[in-house]
Amino acid sequence: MTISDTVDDPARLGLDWPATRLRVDDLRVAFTVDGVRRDVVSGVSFELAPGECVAIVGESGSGKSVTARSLVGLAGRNAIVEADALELHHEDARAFTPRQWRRVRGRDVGFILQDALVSLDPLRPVGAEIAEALRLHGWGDRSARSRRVVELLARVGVPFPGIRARQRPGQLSGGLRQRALIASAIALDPDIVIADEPTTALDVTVQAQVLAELENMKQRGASIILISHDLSVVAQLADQILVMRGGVVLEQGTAAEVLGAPVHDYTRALIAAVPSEHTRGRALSPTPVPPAATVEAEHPVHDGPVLEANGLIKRFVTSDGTVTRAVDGVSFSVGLGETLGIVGESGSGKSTTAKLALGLEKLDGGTVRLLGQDWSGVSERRRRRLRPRISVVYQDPLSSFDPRWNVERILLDALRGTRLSAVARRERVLELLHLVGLPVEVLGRFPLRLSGGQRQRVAIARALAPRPSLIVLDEAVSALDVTIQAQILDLLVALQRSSGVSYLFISHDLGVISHLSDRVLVMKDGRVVEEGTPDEIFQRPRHPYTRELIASIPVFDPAALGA
Amino acid sequence: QSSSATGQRVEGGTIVYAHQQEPACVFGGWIEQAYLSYQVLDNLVSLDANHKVVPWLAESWKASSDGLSWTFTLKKGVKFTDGTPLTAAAVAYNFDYWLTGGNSTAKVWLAGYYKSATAVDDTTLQINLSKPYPRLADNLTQGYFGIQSQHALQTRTKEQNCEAPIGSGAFIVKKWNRGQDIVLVRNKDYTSPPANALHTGPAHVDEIDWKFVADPTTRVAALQSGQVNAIYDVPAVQWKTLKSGGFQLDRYVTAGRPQQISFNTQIGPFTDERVRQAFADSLDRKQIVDTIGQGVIPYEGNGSVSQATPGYSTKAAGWYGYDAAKANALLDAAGWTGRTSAGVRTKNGTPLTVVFPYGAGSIINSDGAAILQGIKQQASKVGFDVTLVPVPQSELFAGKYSTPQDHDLSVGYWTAVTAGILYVNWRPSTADDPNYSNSAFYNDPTLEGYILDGNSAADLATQNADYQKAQDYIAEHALSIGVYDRLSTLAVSPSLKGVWQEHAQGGPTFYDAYFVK
Amino acid sequence: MTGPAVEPAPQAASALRAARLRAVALTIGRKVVAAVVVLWGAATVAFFAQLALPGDRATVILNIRAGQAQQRTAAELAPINAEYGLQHPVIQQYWDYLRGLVLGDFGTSYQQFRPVTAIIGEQLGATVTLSVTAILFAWVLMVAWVTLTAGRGPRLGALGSLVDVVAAGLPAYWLGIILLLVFALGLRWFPVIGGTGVNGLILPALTLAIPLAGFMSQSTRAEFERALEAPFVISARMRGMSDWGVRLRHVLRHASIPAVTLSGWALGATLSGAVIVESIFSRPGIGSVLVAAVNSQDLPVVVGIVTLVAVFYVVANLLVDVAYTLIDPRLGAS
Amino acid sequence: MTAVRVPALPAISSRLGRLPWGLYLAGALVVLLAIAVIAPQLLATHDPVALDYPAALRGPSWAHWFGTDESGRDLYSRVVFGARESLLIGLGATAVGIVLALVLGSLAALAIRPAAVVVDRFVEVMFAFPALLLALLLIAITGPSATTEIFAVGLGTAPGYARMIRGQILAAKNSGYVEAATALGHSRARIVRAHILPNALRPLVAVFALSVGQSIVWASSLSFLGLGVAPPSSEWGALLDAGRSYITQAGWLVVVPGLVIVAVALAATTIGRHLQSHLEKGER
Ligand SMILES: Nc1ncnc2c1ncn2[C@@H]1O[C@H](COP(=O)(O)OP(=O)(O)OP(=O)(O)O)[C@@H](O)[C@H]1O
Ligand SMILES: Nc1ncnc2c1ncn2[C@@H]1O[C@H](COP(=O)(O)OP(=O)(O)OP(=O)(O)O)[C@@H](O)[C@H]1O
Ligand SMILES: [Mg+2]
Ligand SMILES: [Mg+2]
Repeated sequence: MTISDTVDDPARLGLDWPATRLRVDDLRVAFTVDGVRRDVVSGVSFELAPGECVAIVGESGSGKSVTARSLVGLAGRNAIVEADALELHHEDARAFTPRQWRRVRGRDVGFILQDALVSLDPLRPVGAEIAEALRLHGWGDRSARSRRVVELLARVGVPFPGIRARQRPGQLSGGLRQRALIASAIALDPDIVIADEPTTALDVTVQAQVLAELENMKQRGASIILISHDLSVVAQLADQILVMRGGVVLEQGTAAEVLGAPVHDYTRALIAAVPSEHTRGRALSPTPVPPAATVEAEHPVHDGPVLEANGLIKRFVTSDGTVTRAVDGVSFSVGLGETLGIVGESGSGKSTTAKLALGLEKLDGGTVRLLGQDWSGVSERRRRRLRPRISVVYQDPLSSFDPRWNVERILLDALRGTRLSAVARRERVLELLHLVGLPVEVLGRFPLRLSGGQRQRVAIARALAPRPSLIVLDEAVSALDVTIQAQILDLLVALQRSSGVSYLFISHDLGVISHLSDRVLVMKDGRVVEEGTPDEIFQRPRHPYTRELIASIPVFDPAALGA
Repeated sequence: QSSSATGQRVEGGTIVYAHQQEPACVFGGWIEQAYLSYQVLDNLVSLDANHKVVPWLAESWKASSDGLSWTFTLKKGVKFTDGTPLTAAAVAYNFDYWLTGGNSTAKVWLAGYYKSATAVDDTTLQINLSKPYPRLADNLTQGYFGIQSQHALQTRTKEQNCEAPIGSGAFIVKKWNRGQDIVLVRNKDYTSPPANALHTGPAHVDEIDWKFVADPTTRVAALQSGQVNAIYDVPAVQWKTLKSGGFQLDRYVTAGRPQQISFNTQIGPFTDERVRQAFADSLDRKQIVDTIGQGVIPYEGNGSVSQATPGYSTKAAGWYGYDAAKANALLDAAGWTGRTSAGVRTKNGTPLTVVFPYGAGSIINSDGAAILQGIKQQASKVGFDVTLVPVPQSELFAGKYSTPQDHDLSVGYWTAVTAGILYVNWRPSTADDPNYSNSAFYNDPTLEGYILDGNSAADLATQNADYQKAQDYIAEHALSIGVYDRLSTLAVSPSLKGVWQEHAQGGPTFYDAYFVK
Repeated sequence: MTGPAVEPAPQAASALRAARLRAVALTIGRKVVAAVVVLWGAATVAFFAQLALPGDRATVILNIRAGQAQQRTAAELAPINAEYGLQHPVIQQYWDYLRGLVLGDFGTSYQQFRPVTAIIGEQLGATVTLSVTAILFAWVLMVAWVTLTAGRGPRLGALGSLVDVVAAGLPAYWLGIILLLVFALGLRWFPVIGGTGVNGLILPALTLAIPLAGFMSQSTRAEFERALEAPFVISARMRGMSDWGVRLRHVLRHASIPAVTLSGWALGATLSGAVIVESIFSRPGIGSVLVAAVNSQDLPVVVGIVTLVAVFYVVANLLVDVAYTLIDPRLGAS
Repeated sequence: MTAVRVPALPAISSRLGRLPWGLYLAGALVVLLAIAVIAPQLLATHDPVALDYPAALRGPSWAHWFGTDESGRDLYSRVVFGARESLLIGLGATAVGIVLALVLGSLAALAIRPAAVVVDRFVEVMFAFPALLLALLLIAITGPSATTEIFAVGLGTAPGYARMIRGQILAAKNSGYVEAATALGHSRARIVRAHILPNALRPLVAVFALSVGQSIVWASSLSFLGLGVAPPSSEWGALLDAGRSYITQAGWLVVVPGLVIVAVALAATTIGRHLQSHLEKGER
């Protein structure tokens, strides 16, 4: 088999190629950890044709990455990979020597790793990383390689590629980094490209660009294996979809079949769980939310908005003396029982705004009033009295728990401010657990031993403990699998209904925001560029940035696909 | 190099010599300095193997009949290495220089007797004394009395005179690499060797590389590997090995005060003579010294002068042997009848604990420390609780453990050529004229009388008799007891001949040394 | 293909560079000021430490010169007091001392009658050579050992880290004696008395280097193993890079960062380790001068050396900080 | 100021933790040491100070497991009896070092600004003196003794630990759980007490174990330089120093105490490492 090095080889268009580039039959992967064998993947079979995209979707830990890495012989040192067939260009890859694998990697198969932001060596210029792929396979001489690097960067849509090639990942934005990584994966025009979660952790606008680039490669005849937990991403590109869970393929078929007429319950749940403006007011998860007990928030007599922020300004001085205006004149108010969503790209000042609202960061300008009382202008000692009225839930609950404390202690600690007796506190803890749908057994467990969804539930329980009027949720569901996210979102909705608590809900995910919010704030570069109801924002965006944002949302309307 | 050398002399060459301690200056009051300055400076007189004073820079000398003035006649034509001539006036200047702070040890020997030095003519020097001092010439053989160029002393900086004093000696200081070595080069114009030297004219070798190697094992290994030609202070354990390896081994028992234990006779349990005697009786000093010293370090029973000292009293040396029963009886009689659970004797509830500081690493080397541990152990058998306190040199110099209040026992040596050391160590301490070297704090006119008689006795026999009386007195009253003699030892590789230990202090003499093929 | 989106324009590159330079200059400037403060503190500590020393200093000086431990009369002490200005109040002595330091005058040795700067200057070369050689050896040993054993499966890895721990725990003086015993006394590969020659440098340098290498490998190994699992390393493998390529080209650089930081500390450690090693191998150097000076209370020398080592240490750490920013540009700005 | 750069707590490679036999060996040694400290006579075969001149400088044998020294004393028994002093110095020095470091480190991290800066600078100044030099300085002042040695080694190691503790506290101070506690309205004092200190100081258990081994090595270095405990004490460093003169004739006098020191340091490190990785992995 010969592979040409030139970009525009007509053979690349696929016509001269055999119908399958990759054939996998009953792939099984197991790991031995401390001498114990654990099966992680079994029964994965598919074929990959030129210009075709096979997508693997599934929740975290379902074995997507392991499957993908097994295809290039890098499942891990402790992995046992077996398959009835594993054919790369009709060669039996099961018998490959390490040397043969090295020849295949990068040349025949390009791999775009998960964790895009850390997949480039932070100490080297990105150009060197891309050139390395060429050098390893003996492509051209030094100067030819550097020309090629620039060419590749340009091809993946990196502006000013000559300059970018000399910069280190740390000097590039997430989108540029992701594209540089793609450039290094396709440097030798491999005809198979495996992209493992290529858009996770990217802003929606950047995600749109990356997907477009993948689409572009597909057009040129590359075969793509796309891995994602995000159905809306998959829906854009995939010809075939494998739905995985617990290491097995639950459902497999063309994109239209799987998305439009899902057979398996899990697939249906997965599809239903994707939040969007269309799902407002509807439960995302099939799991019933526990009956919300009548837990009223303790509202002091106050008619106005729960939280009012006026002209908030926050500046940071960096080590080289430059000043970042992280928040620059932001005003908003959150009414009783209302959900205010804040959306915006990374670095737009959302978290800083949340901290200002919480009184955890000193203001450089503006005022915050909580329940009509001065909140930002008073001493921390004075604030402490009001603190039970406002709570917070973070994206990463784990780091917000003291690692030495078990769930019971964490929750009891949150009740310290209240004047409850020990017995009452204990009852309240049980009640909180019930509220967030956790079994009593978790009380004795440490956060490290809880699943992501459970942790987030504990964090919500803690936030609810002092019966707050307002909960600030900063990316509270961003790290969760879509099905778990659905459960949490449902829980939040139910809690609000039963207790009337207000939410200040921060997310970069427009779908989540539009699903949950009563009103939406769009932030960019520390400013509010647009404010309105979800309908106004999503149907009739006025600001160009908002429009770009909306346009970037992957279209995922299961209804449109049939069913 | 093989030891079966033909013995044929080779002219020139560099002797690499490994010494133990590095002094701060070449000339000074410390024996380590004396060893060095002995190579560079000439004295007026030298001591020969039979302990007889022989000419060096002085051709002859004579004391007046009243003993109060000494006349030295100097060699003619001797030049210092800076080119200035050796004159009586220059020597006289040296005497005054020593007494006014130039050399504290020289001062200790002369102070009280010395009055003035005058040049009668260029080669005739007259020393005037306030009291007769018959052993003056003997004492002048020590390295502290090396004669330096007056011109150099007067015109050069302190630093220069410290680092490279100008004398008329066989070698000249070329370079001092601090922490490493001193390089001495041959004085090509040397004309003034002592009468007991083996040849005349300049030294045979070109240079001496006088290295400082503190660790004894390293010194021995360096000698064995041929990296050095001679080493100082051979550890007792290595003695036999080197001997069988064909190396020349020299041992010089330093005259003067041996390593002796002095009792604090002013405060504490040892004010009672019986307790002192009991301590002496409780020890089998000979066994300890012979074992640790591997037969190389000599046991010394005499508590005031070493066996190499003229006028040594064997009677005093044998005064105490090992007799535990007697020791117990003496302690019982002295009222130390109680016992603690650990077996320490008590009197009126006070345990018989005695504090014994020693200059670790300086005055007492590791062999010495092992010996002191043996003493502690043996004394404990009769109920003494000896607390050994190793004291670093810095604390000693700062005057720690120098008063009767802070210790019960002390140990130390003092090299000398005569039993006149008794005067240094036992002269009573008075308010006007304190004697900090009286480590027993024993101020007794009887003892002082014996010593003063000896110091001024005209003939040797009388003097020795007087000094022996003093030694016996010290032994009888158990003011101090001997332990072992301080040694100066040398090991020389077979390819180097003619190295000898000078007889005043036992330092190596390289003037006659030569290499053989 | 989507057009170039909202990326920063390239002119930002030069502006960024300038900003970065400014940031680095600012950081270094701040560090220099901090270093000066630290040095002043160190000098002060050293000065007041000598005040706490036991005994009358003039007595000590006289006794050192005489080689005898005695008490001295006031008349004997007076000239010494005058010579060293000991009759002045402490604050004036302190002031004189500080002024001297700034002017490069560390005083005069009690014993040698020579300026302390001369004494130190003479010995410094040997010690610095030893320290630097030791650190170089340590690096070579560490890099070789870690690259060979890290991330090579449980058995080799366990052996690797066991050796690290053992090496790090070896007392330098003991190691030195054993090395001397085996290689100089036994096999006679090296001279017994080191001196300043190249041949005499190897054993002393190894004595300091082996524990240091063990110590550095511990953190390097952890970092190495972490880096081996890092996504960017996996992506290099995905490009077809071999294991050695990955180790040498990517991982080593990341793994060496903690060791670089340790090198500044290591300079201090080897300088003080020299105290021991120089005594074992009979090498000249400030270590042996220091021990001798501590033993004889030659305070100007003690204080001079201690202060000097502090200076070295502070300067070395300053350099390490700079090197650090060079190896890991991420730390420069931001 | 840049982040803490203290070598005192190099992150561990978890491998050692997976070596239970190593841990068992270390544990066994610790038990033996404990016996040697509490009741040395149970382990010793001879009186450690009894002189037996005829038996001087004998090599290891059935009668004298580790051989005898120049006075015929049984080296094995001397090593056993020396454990108490050696370990007390190691533990004492560690305790002194860590307590000092705790005070300095917490002040530097938690005190109000001017005070914290002063303490911080002070720690930097201390840190500029390599540990051994700091120890030498102290010994020069007070003269050698076991107590001095404890304080000298403690003082020498304190600045490093102080920096580490400061870093730990700062890290805890900036952690999510402290922010969460603040958001819950807990008082500063309570946050320091309930969150910052316990979390920041948790690794100290491991550091303590690691440091004991190091301190024993340090202390023995001082004894070796003749600036620590001196014979007849059978503190291990002193034993080693005393045996040095006999190295060519009686190598065991140097090799054995050295091996003992290394073994103890290794055991302490192994246990420290294990504790550390255990703590890093989290509870249960
Ligand atoms: N080297 C390894 N050793 C042991 N177990 C492993 C190893 N690598 C992965 N696993 C396990 O295999 C399972 C599947 O992991 P995989 O990374 O494929 O999940 P994933 O579907 O990609 O999840 P995510 O969406 O979180 O990336 C997980 O339970 C994981 O813990
Ligand atoms: N403590 C700080 N010091 C300096 N700059 C800061 C600090 N915190 C935030 N910033 C800067 O302020 C800006 C806004 O940050 P913020 O964390 O509020 O953004 P965000 O919208 O939450 O982003 P993301 O979606 O990535 O979480 C960023 O440029 C950030 O670098
Ligand atoms: Mg994955
Ligand atoms: Mg944020």
